[in-house]
Amino acid sequence: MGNRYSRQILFKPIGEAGQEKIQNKHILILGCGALGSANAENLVRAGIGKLTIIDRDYVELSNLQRQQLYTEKEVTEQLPKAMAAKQRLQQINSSVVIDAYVMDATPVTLLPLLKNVDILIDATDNFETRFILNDLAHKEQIPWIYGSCVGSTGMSFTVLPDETPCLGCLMDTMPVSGATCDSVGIISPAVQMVVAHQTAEALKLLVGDNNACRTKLVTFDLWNNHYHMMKVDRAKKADCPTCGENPSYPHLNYESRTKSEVLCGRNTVQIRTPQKLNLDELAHRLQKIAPVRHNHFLLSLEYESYRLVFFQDGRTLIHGTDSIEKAKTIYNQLAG
Amino acid sequence: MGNRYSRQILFKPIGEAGQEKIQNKHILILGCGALGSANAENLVRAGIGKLTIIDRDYVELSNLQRQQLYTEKEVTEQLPKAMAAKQRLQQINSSVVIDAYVMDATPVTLLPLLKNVDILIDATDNFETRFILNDLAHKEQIPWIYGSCVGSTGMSFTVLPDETPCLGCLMDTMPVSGATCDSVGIISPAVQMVVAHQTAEALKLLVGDNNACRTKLVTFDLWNNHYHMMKVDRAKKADCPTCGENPSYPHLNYESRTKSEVLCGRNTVQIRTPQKLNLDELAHRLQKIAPVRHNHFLLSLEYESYRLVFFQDGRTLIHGTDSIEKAKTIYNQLAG
Amino acid sequence: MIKILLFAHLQEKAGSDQLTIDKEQTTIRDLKNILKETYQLIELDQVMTAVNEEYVMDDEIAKAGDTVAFIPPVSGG
Amino acid sequence: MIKILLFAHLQEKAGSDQLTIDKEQTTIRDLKNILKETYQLIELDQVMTAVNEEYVMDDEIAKAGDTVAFIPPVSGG
Repeated sequence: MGNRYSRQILFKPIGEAGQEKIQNKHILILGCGALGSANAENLVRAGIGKLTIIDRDYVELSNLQRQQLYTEKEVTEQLPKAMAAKQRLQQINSSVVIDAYVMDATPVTLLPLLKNVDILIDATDNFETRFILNDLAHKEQIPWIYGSCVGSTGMSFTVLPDETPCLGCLMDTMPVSGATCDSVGIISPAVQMVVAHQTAEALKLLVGDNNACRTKLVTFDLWNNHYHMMKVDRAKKADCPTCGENPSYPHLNYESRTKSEVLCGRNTVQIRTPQKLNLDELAHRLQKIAPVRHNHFLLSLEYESYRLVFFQDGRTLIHGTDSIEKAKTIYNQLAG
Repeated sequence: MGNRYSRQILFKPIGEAGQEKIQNKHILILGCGALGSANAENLVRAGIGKLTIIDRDYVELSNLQRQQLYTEKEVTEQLPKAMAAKQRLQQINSSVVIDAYVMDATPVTLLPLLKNVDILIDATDNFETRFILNDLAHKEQIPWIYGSCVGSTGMSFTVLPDETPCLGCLMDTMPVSGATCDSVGIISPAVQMVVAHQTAEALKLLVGDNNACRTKLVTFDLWNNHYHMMKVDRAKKADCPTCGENPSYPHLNYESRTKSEVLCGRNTVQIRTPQKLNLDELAHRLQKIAPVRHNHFLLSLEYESYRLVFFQDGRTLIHGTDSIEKAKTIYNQLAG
Repeated sequence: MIKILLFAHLQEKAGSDQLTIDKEQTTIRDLKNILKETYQLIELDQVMTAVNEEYVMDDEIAKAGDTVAFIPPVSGG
Repeated sequence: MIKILLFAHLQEKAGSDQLTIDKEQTTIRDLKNILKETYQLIELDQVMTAVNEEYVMDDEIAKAGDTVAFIPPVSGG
């Protein structure tokens, strides 16, 4: 590819040797929303060897305001984000190997994908999944880069197993955060600011310049012109169940997780079945009830005041309710 | 477009009223390189009413590492950046009006485009053009947002005519900066960090929340984990020739500018003629000398060890030399 | 005087991104209790706290002249 | 002791992003001259200077305990 990476090679801390390392590394990004799509675009442009991307959702109109890889076309086609992202990423750089998964991230589904992964990037939108990531990263000894944003604010921290405190050290109890993008909104610069920090840290780790990694937790607010770096060395706990001396990885106990969940602030319930769905069969059955839209990855229809989206991997989103009971009733009426 | 901007409307400082303002405003972005393409994408996703983009260059392979809107296809097609950007931007948001210009930014070419422009965003790669922008912005009383980056560093400042110091107050003499992306390289997170600041400031100005604007000059270094905000109130000079009491706008005197120039660090000379080029006629003539590539906007060919790119607007780039004399000789041999 | 910085949604609740508390010294726990009462900042049970840009626990002490930042984890992505 | 922060390409030239100068007080102009001699930082003729995060001119003074940042404008985009 000739001089494709010339400006990156000119940057002294990377250089020819660093560029070769980048092209031989494998990063997994969990989530292809705002943080995920922008992180993926950066790494693919930088020439990462292999990228694994995972997302359970599909592209919606309200995503376009801040989710970089998607256009109106993917909204119309109701493409799953992981697939839409992969398409665009390969147009940007055809030499990167991209594995895309449309699925729910659980300890069980994630573990097999962590083989030979050099760095994990957090682009999830909830702390439940982040604590799973935190446990898995320490169990498998993989650095991971936390990032989150809401409104005009965001934060990031680089977690290096055996060196830094982990997410559990910093937040003893899992935050029940009321502040999600779906409740208080978000502007795209907050996304990019987090991503700039995450990609910079990823590049340092990729070229092996670990000493350059930021050891502080960074928080910012672009609307109020704040930028705050917090020293966290003292937060590391010797008895931490994730990164301490006798880890128990409490968030990997998948059995305790519910099979139905309300997606926070989205007026949506997700129902998960262990079996894959046969979308063709389902389409055949449901088109008698309501007009059905259908692509290779999902099937959607409007039913009463609800919208249902069935995914091949066994999940169904019921938009238009926060009630698990109501959602189950509708689900059983249609697919049960 | 229904709930397209719902997450931005949920953000309190914007809200329904702010969103309506955004959709009725006009921003001009000067440059469609790294800063320009990312700023443009943000504003188009945010639903800006009208966007004017200006760039004199075409998409090259070495751009893809950090210039957001472009893919391998536009490199192969040798599309001018302004045109390639417009194509992608309209796919992202078909309701934004986008005016794209493939041209050199000079006081003469810029002035007519500033009519009804609410904000100017600096995405140029040189201080010569920035000082022209600074003069024009003050003459026309338009806020402008300075941004620049190199390596893992960058800076930004929001210039409000009659309020803040201007670029000339901060830098008495035009910097002869040795540090360009072409000499010391650049990583994409440095770009995004500047863009995050520029877009956030643009959004504040768009919704009329000028009090929220950052009054400090921000500088950062992502690799070395620095972030610095500098108070600049005292830099404002009453006798500044741009923003002072008796402005003379020294950088608008176009006559003094050369018609040939070496593009800094790019091993390239640009020759500018006042007449437009007839590319069809030129193609006809030149194909006898060497194989010619030709699209609606430009024509390129290899000649000896040089590559020449002729633009419709009268400019020619001669890649492979830093010597104006050598470049003129070749130009005259072929097009003269 | 202890300077308080509020991040994310705490700002909206308190109506400002900066507060001052007129105290010679206090534990973080007591400081949080004062703010919970004065500004109904119940969210303070789930924040990270920095004194002069360094992570501290609830039983540590802030003194006059210190800057205390309360940083609620945000979850979006 | 005056603390010096160097940004962008000044770092590479000086071999560090932070320096200290053992002086009670000095004008910025003199400080630049010292650094130009010691570290060959000729670029200091074209930088913005901040003392304790505030823009200053060359004839202003930095004192022991101050932090002086030299910020060279970068041109890329």
